[in-house]
Formats: sequence, C-alpha cells, structure tokens
Amino acid sequence: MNHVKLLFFATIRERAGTRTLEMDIPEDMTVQGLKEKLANDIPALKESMLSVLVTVNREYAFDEAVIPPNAEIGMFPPVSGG
Amino acid sequence: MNHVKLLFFATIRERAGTRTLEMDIPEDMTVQGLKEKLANDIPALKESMLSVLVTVNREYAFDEAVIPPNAEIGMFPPVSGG
Amino acid sequence: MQPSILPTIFSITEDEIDLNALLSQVTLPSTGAAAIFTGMVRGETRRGDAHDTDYLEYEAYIPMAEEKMKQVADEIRAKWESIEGIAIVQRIGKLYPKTPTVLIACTAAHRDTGVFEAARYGIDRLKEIVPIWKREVSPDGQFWVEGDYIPKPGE
Amino acid sequence: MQPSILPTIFSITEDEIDLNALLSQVTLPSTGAAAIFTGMVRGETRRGDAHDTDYLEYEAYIPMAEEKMKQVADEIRAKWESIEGIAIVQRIGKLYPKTPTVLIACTAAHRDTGVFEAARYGIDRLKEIVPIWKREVSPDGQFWVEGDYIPKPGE
Repeated sequence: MNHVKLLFFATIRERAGTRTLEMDIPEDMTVQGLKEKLANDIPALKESMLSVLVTVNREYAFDEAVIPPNAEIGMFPPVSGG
Repeated sequence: MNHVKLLFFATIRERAGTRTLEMDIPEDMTVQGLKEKLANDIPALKESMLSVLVTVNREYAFDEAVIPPNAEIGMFPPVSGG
Repeated sequence: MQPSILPTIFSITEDEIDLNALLSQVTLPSTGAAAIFTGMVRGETRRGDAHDTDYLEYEAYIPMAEEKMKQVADEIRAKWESIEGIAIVQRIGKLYPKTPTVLIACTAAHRDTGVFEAARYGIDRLKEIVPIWKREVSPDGQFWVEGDYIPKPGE
Repeated sequence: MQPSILPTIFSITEDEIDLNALLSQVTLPSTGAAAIFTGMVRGETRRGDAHDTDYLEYEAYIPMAEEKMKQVADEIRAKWESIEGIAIVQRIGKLYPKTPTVLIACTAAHRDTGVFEAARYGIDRLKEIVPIWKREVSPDGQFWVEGDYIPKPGE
C-alpha cells in the first residue's frame, strides 16, 4: 500500500468537512481509481468527483496517472483567483 | 499693435537666453510672420524658427493663424516627456 | 542579459499589496517601462448577474500556487524575451470592495516590446492555472466563484 | 455611469509618484481592474546608441501640459467608454536612474474592455502632444531629447 496525503480546497473542502486526509491506497491506484474510492467512501464528495481537478505533487494530474508513494494530492474546483 | 507674451522652452529657451519675452506686434501678424520677426530680431533663434512648434493660448497654432491680442505664445521643439 | 539576474517575485500574502515597493523590486538600471495590472474587489457588479458584494474571501493552495506563479513567469519570459522583471502577487483572506487583490507587473527597457501584452497574459494565466479560489459574500447570501478553465497535461 | 462622477487626475509634480495613492484615487466601488503604465529613467540604454545616463532633467509648460493631459483623458474616454478612472502624472525636475517619471492609470469594471489598450494609448499620446521636455546628462556630455511628432491642427 502507498501512503498519501490529500488536500481539499474551496467547495471540495467544505463538502469533505476537512482540509486534509491521510490514507493508504493500492500501489497501482490511478487518479481515476482514487476519485472512485472517495466517491464511494465519502458520499458528500460523490458529485464533486465528477468535475474535480486533481494534482499530484503540485502538478495537474489526469485520470490515467498512477499515484506514486507519499504523494501530496490536491483536489479542488476550477481556480478563480485574481 | 497687439501686446503678446512669449514663453520659450527647452532648446528654444536656451538659445533665446530667456524664458519669457513681451512684445508688441502688428494686429494682423500671423504665426509665420512672428517666426520671421524673431528669426530677424534674435539671430540665435534663426535656425530654430524653421522647425519650432508654436502654441497660441495653449493650443497648437500653425503658420497662417492670426495672433489675437494679449496672446500667450509658446515656442518649443517637439515634446519628449514620459 | 543573463536570466539569473532578472528579478522574479511571486507571493501569496495576507498583507496589503504595495505597488511602490513591488515596482522598485522589478526595476533594473536598464529598465525604462513597466506595465502593471491590478484587480480589485468590485462592490457593485453590473455585467451579467448585476449584484452588490460585501466582501470576498480568498484561499490558496499556497506552495503549489507559488510554483504555478513561477511557471507563469517562465511562460512570460519564453514569449517576450525583452521582459526584465516580473512580479506576481495574490492577496488572500477577507477583502473588501476597492481593495487590490492581485498584481502582475512586467518591466522592460522600452514600452513597445511587450510589457502590456505580458502583463495581460500574466493575469489571464493566473486565473487559469494558479490554485486560488474566492468565496463571495453579498447581501443575498454567499457562493464560491468558480472558474471554467480545465488545465491540460503539462500545465 | 455619469461621466461627471468619474475620477480624472492629471498633474505635473516635483514629488515622488505614489502608485498606491493614485490607484486608490481612480478606484470606484464598480472598479475591478486597473492597468498602470510607468516610465522610469534608464541608467543603461542598449537599443540604438548604447550609452549610460547619469540623470534626466525635465521641464514642462505646466498650464498647457495639464490642459493637454485633460485632452488625452477625454480622448481615452471617447475611445473606450468602459473606462472609469484615469490618472496621468508627470514628474519633473532632476530624476535619477530607476526613478518613475510618468504614470498613466486606467480603471474599469473588468480587464477585457480596454484598460491595457487605454493605458498604452495614454502614454503614446502624452509623448506626442503634452509639452514636456527632458535633457539627458551622461558621462559623455548632455543633450536635449527631442521627440519627432508634429501636432496637427485641432490636436
């Protein structure tokens, strides 16, 4: 299993009810797999997982990417700074 | 005769050796006529009068314009602010 | 000019944005022109859904936001090689109408080699890829402002 | 919006240009974006005749310069009706490298309705019709910088 740290922001943070979450995931889990796991484990995030942006180690990551050990994973809606 | 006040700036001021000059000019004198008078009266300005910008009462004025009484006349090279 | 001596400033801050200090930090002896963009909290919006705003509350994924600001600066330098200094600053926290919230400053020797275009590019890219979000609080309630840009692989 | 309540600032000053204060003066409750241009004294010039500069000394035909700055602001408003606030400031006197000498600031509700173009137009027009001149003092001597624009009737 790989240990990873999740960071939630904006609407995702509010729906998750927490800023961070640490968990162990299978070594071959992809971004898509992680989104499915969260949609399943945290019902409040189910809808958000359809449109969430995901980052792995502070770079945007896409569905097929495999998550490395000790990854820092960000999850958030499209950005709206400025 | 019309009384007018001349204001010189930048290179024109340096060549004229003064910032201001008051004089009486004929009532029908044009900008062109004034430039010719200055080229004649102040030899140091003769060359400058070929390319000088002239303003009458703070608006750009051109050769054929007749100078009104009590005009404030500016004379200077192309501007270079900024 | 060696890229290594060209000033690049990027920060996420809760403090007031000081334009005088930032401009000074991106001015070199060879600098003759600066284009600066700032965004402010609009208290009264007319375009689209006309409404008033009490305040905005910003949050950021700070370490990633700083890395993405660095990337925006690198993209600017790749597009406009004349650019000397770049500052990219986002203020976060609770911000009220008329308050500057973001600044992009680009300097160069002359005004005609891309400073305006570079500053415009900088604010457009910040709003696409830098992880910052704002929640708007108005007399009618509150809502998260969401962008519409989906980053592509490599962005 | 009524033009009468739109802030327009123009000044010729010997004091430091304070970007923070000027930005605040052209920010309305409906303002969400500002584009600011500043020019600085270049101590090292590479384009054209490469040379160093010790300082510039500016002079202005002050009352006419203020009237022409007002005209530049009017031209901006005629071209970009979205513009809310405009500041046009020229510092005069003896100014050293890295010092901001001129500022044009234009504000609007949004960044995509002309603020960048308006600020660019403002500095271009200032350098064409506003009666200000600079004398450059360098290690090799001194000379008046002369523009090349000849105003047309009505300008």
